[in-house]
Amino acid sequence: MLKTEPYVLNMGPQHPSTHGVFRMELLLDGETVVDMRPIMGYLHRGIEKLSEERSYTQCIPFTDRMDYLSSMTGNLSLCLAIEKLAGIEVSERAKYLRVIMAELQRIASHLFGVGTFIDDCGASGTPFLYMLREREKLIDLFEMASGARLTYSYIRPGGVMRDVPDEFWPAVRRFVAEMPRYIDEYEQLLTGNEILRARTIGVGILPREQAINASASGPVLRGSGVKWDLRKADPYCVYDRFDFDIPTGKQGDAFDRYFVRVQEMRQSVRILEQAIRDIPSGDPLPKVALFFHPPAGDAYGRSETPRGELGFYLVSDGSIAPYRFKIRSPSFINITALCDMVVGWRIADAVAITGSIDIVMGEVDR
Amino acid sequence: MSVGLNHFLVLSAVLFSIGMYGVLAKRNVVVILMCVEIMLNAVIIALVAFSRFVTPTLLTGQVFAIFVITIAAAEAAVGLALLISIYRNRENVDVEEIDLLKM
Amino acid sequence: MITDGAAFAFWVLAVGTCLAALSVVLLRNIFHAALLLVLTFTGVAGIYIVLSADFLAGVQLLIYAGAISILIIFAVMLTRRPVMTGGFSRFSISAAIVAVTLVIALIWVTVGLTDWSISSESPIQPTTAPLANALFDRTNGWVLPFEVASIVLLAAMIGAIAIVKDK
Amino acid sequence: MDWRDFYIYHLGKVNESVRSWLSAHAAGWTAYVVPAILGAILLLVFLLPSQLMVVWIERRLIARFQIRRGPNRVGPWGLLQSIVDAIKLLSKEAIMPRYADKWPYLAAPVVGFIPAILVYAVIPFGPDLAFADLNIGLLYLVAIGSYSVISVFMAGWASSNKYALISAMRSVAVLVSYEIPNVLALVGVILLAGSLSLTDIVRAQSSGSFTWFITVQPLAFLIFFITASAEVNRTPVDLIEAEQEIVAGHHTEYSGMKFGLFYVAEYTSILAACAVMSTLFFGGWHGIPWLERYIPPWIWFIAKIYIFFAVFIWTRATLPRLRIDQLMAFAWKFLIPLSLLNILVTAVEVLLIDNTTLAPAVWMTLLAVVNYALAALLIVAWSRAFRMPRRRSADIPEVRRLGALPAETPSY
Repeated sequence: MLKTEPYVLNMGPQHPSTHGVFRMELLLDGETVVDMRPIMGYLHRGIEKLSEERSYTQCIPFTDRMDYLSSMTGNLSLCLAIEKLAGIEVSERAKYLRVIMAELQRIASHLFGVGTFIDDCGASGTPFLYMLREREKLIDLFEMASGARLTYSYIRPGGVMRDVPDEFWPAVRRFVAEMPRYIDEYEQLLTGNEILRARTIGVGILPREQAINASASGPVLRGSGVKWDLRKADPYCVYDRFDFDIPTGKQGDAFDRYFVRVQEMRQSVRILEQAIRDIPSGDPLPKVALFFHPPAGDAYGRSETPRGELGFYLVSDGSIAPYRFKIRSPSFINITALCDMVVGWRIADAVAITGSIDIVMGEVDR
Repeated sequence: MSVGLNHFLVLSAVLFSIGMYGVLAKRNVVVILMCVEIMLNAVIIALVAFSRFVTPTLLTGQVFAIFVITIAAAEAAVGLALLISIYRNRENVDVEEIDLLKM
Repeated sequence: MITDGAAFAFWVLAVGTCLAALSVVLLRNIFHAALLLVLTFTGVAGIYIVLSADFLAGVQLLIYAGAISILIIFAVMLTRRPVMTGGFSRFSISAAIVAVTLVIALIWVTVGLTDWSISSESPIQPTTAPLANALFDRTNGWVLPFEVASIVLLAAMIGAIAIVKDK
Repeated sequence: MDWRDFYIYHLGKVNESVRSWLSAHAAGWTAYVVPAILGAILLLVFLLPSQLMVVWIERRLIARFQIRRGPNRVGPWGLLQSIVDAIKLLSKEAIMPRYADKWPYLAAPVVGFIPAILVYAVIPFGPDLAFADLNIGLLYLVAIGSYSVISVFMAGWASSNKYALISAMRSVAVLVSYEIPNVLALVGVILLAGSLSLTDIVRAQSSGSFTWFITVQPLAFLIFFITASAEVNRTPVDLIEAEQEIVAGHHTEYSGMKFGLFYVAEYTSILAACAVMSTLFFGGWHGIPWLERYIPPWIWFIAKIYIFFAVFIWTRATLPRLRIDQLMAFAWKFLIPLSLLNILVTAVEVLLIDNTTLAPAVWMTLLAVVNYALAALLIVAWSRAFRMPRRRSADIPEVRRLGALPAETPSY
């Protein structure tokens, strides 16, 4: 090629396609990415340290503000860790409600993730807004349950905040019945689209070994062909009672990651159908006091969020607040693999690949 | 005041000389190529002017002009390809620096 | 001869074109020079229209302003800023003398010495079809040169690719 | 002056009438100047409201595609939204980057705007309703269109912004590549009509043996549609101002009315592209035969422009964007060979037309069937052979060799 001199392009923190305040420092040769450095921290709020000053229950709103696109699963992860640490029992109905909320949240988050990804591939917002249409229904459901539309704090140590109201059930049944048709609609619009396939198939390959070595999780890992899902590998709540598959990709390109997300939505609908059918009656409210003193020790609780394994490592010294509050956030770990995926591709691909990882900066920076 | 053949010939001569001066005096190969194009344009003006004033019904001058434009396009393509090739090897497009044959 | 409106157009275009061409030569910033080159080409196209060569004016705009100047701008882009200056060589003074001598000589020979036999016939106005006939006439057309020109273009294209291509 | 010349059906006769009246009753030069000014005013009467309407239509239509409402606050159905936006743009601060190359930076919007308007000079809105019926109309159109590259390049280079520079590089590469199939697609129409004048081309589409050229030039139309959308920056080929990649491309650094000029120029050239498409392939000012008596030709023509504009909006709302190398490969490996084949086929057909004894209707039907079948066959066959580039642009080790970012980040 021509003898050219690579130049540095700062993409972000203000850029139309970096999700939130993410900054990519790109070394470009013409339009080809030679080197790339992700620069994070523009949204750092010190959640880990803040949590060490608060009681366990008071930490839950922080998880809402980490992955603000899937607050429910954030709450769930932390509650699982706290329950493990303090040995709190959860009622059956609460477990089912948690599963229902987590799967609804997974659909909502994947809708948003896929939508923004298609946007990053250059579509002018139409698929994105189609997906927001369904996400809106989900947010209505969450509002019925928790009263909030984005930051739910619904799942509490030992149960859930309150039982869902009666009007929740017909609404969620209707949603579950309709959703497969909508997913078909998205696939009609996107999966067979030749331009989208040209833009994504083979682009940003994260090989299987590299994905494992980068400790990636969630659709990024499964897109690379690794059949690893905490709901199967380390079942929490009542996931072992449901019949569902783990979709995986073939080669780990951007298209596989997109496709895995779409298939996961279908599987979530399957889980929801079973959970709504099987949910027992009972009292889902927590049986523990608002402030409690777990025994000294440590615990690691984790769950499969839409972005991967969100884990909380809690160390207790027996006091009311955690001594150490460590977050393993999937967006942050997945994004460390970004450089290897992006090098050698064009600027446009760098944007699409970043979109296919589906990061939420609130979780990356915490 | 009416405009005749002489006006166009003077214009052609002036443009040609400007281009010529550029070719002789500039150091950057890109600028020299630009000046060559100006010279070619001057020549075409003369051709078309002759065609217009001496043989208005034959169009031979315009046919020639088309050929000149064709050659100019070819010249620009090859010239710039050469320039890029030189730039790739020498990182320089200064005629006083790339007089390799003298060495 | 040529109507007054066209004479006015000629003077405007001629002065503008010469100034633009002069700036191409004199400016040190070759990006500006390339832009003024486009202006020069456009002015020359206007001159063709004054000379009632409308097809040629279109071709001039398309080939020179649309293609060649773009190629030159491309070259400006590919040769980066450090070498982008359009300085003068050490021959600049002698070149100026040569150029001035040339313009005087050319004008003297063409305008002063030669007596052109100016035809009083009016020019062919829509030139497109007559030009095609002149080019492709079976008896005294220019079919062979035309084909040769196309081969030259092809050769230039292949040559340019071959020169620039990665080895 | 005959009052019937001012009948709204034939707007073009107004000009002719004024011209003949002036040349008879006033000084000689007025016959040139006054009709020209009148024509310019007519053109602006179409263009300026169209600008505002088109922006509104696009926003409303895109909103429909995206299950939104679109602008609906200012005026009835939000009709005045564009005017309010224009006022906002006018009142914005004009910012210039400190290291901008001053005069190219300031000149670029104007350089982009002038050719966009100039294109309309040759477009026939009705039988006598072209500002200038040049006999090299199509050549003029293509030649003027190529000036938009220069504007984009000036803006991109002069604003000393890396995104703008990338956009400038892209514009040169894309527009130069797409100009070729664009012009080649036109050649088929020129061969059939036997003229470069747009008025003649429209007339040829109603003369005995031809109907609208879309019936015999489907391939050329498709190619022209794609290349035209590349030249006027519409998704999926709007790489010059790809928002997700290079922010706003060449006009990233422009604000206020300087940006507004780019915006207006863009919509003007989109409308021009629509006008050219309806002129060349869809019969220009001709309408549905039994309605032509009641609806003036210029309304037909403007209606066609708006329909094509809606098609542009449709593609924009539906499709993702191609990558730059895919776009180039598409032009060079797909569009150019197909347009060359189209010229070949059309030339043979034109030769056959002169020597056929069949009735025109039969002959045209035959040609239409053959051309549609051939177009479908060619597109299918070629797309089988043609694969979008999906590989990395280079191997990682080779790319890595070019260097790495410095260890420390420069500054926050």
